[in-house]
Amino acid sequence: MISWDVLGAWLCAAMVVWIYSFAYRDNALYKLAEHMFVGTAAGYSIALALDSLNRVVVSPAVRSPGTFWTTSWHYLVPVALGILLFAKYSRKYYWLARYAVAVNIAVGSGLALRTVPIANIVRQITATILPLWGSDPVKVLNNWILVLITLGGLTYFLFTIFPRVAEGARPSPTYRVYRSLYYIGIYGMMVGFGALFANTIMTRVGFLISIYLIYIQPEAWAATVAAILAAIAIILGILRKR
Amino acid sequence: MKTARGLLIPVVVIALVAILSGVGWALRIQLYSPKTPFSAFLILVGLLTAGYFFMTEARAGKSVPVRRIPAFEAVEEAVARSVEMGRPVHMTFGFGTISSSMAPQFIAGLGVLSHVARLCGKYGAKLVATLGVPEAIATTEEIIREGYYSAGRPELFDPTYNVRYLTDQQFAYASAVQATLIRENVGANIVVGPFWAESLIFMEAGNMVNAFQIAGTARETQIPFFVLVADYSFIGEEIFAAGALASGDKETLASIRGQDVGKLLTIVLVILGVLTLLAGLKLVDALNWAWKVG
Amino acid sequence: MSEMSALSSLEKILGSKELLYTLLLLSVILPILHPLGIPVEISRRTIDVYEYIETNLRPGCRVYIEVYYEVAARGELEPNLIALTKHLFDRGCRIVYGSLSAFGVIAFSLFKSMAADVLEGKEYGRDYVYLGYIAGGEAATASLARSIKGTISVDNYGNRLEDLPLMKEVDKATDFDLVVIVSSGTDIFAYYVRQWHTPYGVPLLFACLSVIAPSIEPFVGAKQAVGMLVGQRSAAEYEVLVGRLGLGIASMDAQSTSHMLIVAFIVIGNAIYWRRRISSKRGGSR
Amino acid sequence: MSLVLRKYVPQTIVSIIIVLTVVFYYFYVSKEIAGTFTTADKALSDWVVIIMSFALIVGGIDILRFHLARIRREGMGQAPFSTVTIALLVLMVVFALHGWYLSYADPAAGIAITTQPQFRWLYLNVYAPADAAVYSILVFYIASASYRAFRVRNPMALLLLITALIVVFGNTTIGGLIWPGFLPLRDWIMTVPNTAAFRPITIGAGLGVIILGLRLLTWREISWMGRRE
Repeated sequence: MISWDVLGAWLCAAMVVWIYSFAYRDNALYKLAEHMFVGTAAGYSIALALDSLNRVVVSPAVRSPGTFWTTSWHYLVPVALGILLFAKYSRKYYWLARYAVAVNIAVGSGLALRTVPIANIVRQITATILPLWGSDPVKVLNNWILVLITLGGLTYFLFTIFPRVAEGARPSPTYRVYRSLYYIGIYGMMVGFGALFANTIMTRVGFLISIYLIYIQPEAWAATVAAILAAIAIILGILRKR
Repeated sequence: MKTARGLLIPVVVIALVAILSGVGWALRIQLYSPKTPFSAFLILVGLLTAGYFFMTEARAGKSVPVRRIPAFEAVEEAVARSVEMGRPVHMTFGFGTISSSMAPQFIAGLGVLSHVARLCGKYGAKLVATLGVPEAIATTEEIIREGYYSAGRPELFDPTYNVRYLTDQQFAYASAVQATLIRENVGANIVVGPFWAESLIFMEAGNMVNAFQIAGTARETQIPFFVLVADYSFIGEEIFAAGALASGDKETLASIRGQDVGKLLTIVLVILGVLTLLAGLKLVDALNWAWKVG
Repeated sequence: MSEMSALSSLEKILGSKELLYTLLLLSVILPILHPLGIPVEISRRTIDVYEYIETNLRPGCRVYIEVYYEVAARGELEPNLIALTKHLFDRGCRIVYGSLSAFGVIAFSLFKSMAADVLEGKEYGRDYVYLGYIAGGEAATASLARSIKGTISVDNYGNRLEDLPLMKEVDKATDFDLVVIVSSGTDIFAYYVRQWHTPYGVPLLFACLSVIAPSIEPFVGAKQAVGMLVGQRSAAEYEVLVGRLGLGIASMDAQSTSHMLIVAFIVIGNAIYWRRRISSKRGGSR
Repeated sequence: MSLVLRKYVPQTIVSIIIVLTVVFYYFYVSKEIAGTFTTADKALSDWVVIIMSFALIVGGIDILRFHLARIRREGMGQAPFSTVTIALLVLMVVFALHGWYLSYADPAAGIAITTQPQFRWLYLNVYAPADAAVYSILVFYIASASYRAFRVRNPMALLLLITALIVVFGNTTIGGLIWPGFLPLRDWIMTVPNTAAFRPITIGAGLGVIILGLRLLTWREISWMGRRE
């Protein structure tokens, strides 16, 4: 009667309700679900790690040793470096792990240095160079807003180079321009934040609907039982605190 | 004299690039990649040399004025308050790895951590740092140890309590962090680093225990949650400045000036581009120009 | 004075998260069970996608669909996938599904059980094929574009690809008339643009979560994709267009009620705040 | 000498790799060399994948140690829970290893590490629903956060509230019933001010990457090294 599939559906439903119960109050069942989650997640990452090791190194080396030893022998270097990571548990040889981390951070940083000047800087500049006049008033207004908010935001992020005004002195024109751009920047960014925040509500509600979909299954009774258990756990938790 | 020496390497590098490009162009050599805009390379070299120049200046003893960052100043208040209430301070910096483009934000988080750790040592607060990056466990331990030892409170340092590597899987990490916030009943919740959807989970869990919350990230989509929900927030790039300020290292702070040069350059290029459009010139084409011979 | 205490007790009730959370749960689930039937205005963007498929795909066309979303994103993306699949089958197309992620496999099996009516009468292997999880990220995308059979040898259910009639006809990117990417991550869209569209010129169609729409908008703007469907809103519109009303349209009602609930809380919260603020100013110090 | 091995050699490795990856991306010498470096690039990314895999395994051991320490320190209140974590962690790894073994011992069965039946059962019934649940718990949090966050305390908050309301009404079908103008207005906000607002942040994040690269190149960034000396 009770197969692994039914048990699985039960567990699946229970995990969701127990985790949701945290939104109301921390309780023992949430703690259980959380620890189960962390355990499987940690196991899952190790499995993913083994899987990529298998795919990149072990499988080519076993399945076609000829090509591996001629073209991909250098993969043994990162394997050796990876094993060095275990040196961090040693009091004396902890620094050996740095060799592996060094390769990692250098490749990451090097790869980022290639794409970032183009994607994050040149592309953004070219996208901001827009005509601020023309026959279409709506387009012109949009362009003004785009350029001003972008420049304003950049001004807001100036940390060490900016005009200052001496105590009691009249603010210079540069300072006035700086201040107004600064405020355009921060107000413009606030509009963006408000819009993004509100826009996210939609996706989050969508997620709740996805969860709801789990429960239109034959084993829906399992969810009910799990929910009742969670409610009991919450009430017990409150009673114990008092 | 010292400034002159600081200028030497930047000038040499720029001259080298200029001479190389000039000769290459004159001889019609395909010197640079035909796929990438040449301006990107120039901007990269320019910013690296500018940053290097400021760093040498700082080494020579020149200090840099920094704009007020309210959230940074609030960190001390947050730590002091939670000591008053007898509650621990919590800090987390995400699960973005150090081998990706999230590295700067992650390192900014570590910088803020060292500041928090020093303050915890000063006020005698218990610090709980949670993390989702296995490579950073040793670093985190070291930073917290340093914070407590430099303040003369080695007895507060207990690595299994202070440093908690939870897991690198996003939501398992998030679920464990929110539970930690509640169960430890933290008084201050400081969240700085690269964050994804888990940002709001941390903010709401912190709110459930009425913690004083300071948060910051440079990940565009998550900034709104921090700005709207936290008591104080670092908006975008402010975390880099805060990380540099917190590290207390003059040269690191000076390198932030290189970033400012980048922003000024962007402002100038945008204004120039818009103005030259008036004259019918297209700066965009110049910026997109790639080195192609023949 | 009694007004103030009434206000503060009201604030306390509203501020208690239990009430808000319970109401929120109800406001999402009830409209799905009993849709209100609020009319959906169909946006230009969705009509463009619909018309593209109507005009460019003839019976016998072959389409590749990337299924790349986790269970949590089902609510937004599965209705899109079902509506698109229905439209493509109605046009007489044949479909090869594949996933570049392990969770895509779960998503596909759930999709199959939810879209049983759409898949009814369609034969596995002849009308559609599911390749299953293909490991390797962007490198795998590039490899698939060159040759599917050179990348993997069996489908998700262990059948050899050579034995499937549909797979005899298709192997590389150019064999497909359209590629649909249904994804909850941003990188996947870039992979297909770089590895399928740029070198081979295959038309791409995107279906994404509404939160990530801004980040893939540039691809559509640059005409690297023929169009995009964004979240549940597009799914609802597309369901109306293909005439299979499903979860998409029901979710729009749930979206409306839950959003209105949140708006109501914001408005009442502000009203109480200002009422207290004004009366405390009048009454001097609090 | 020891300091050289402990500190300077790793830092030199960092500088050399960064310089090489950047230089061979922007410079172009000949077609052959460009081709070689494309292959080298691919190899280097694979190197990172391999090292990251080991880092994840080390991380797993750290989780094990952390929970063992908690059992020792916190006693019976925590012990059952930590035992669950440890047991599931070990089980997942054992199943994964079994799948790995089968993929070589019996390739015809088509079982690999992540498709081992018991492993998949745990993944599908514990990990996947928990992951989805934590992700979607955000719907509650975003509701209570909006209730608190959109309090009009100052003009800036008013601006925030107005944009948020426009987007909310534009997103939902009920907004269209109230006033059809919400949808175009929402689209305008999302394409014009929203794009502009996030552009400086994108540029700033990019500049942060460049300056971090500089600090790594000049050996000023040592936080990745773990223990200081």
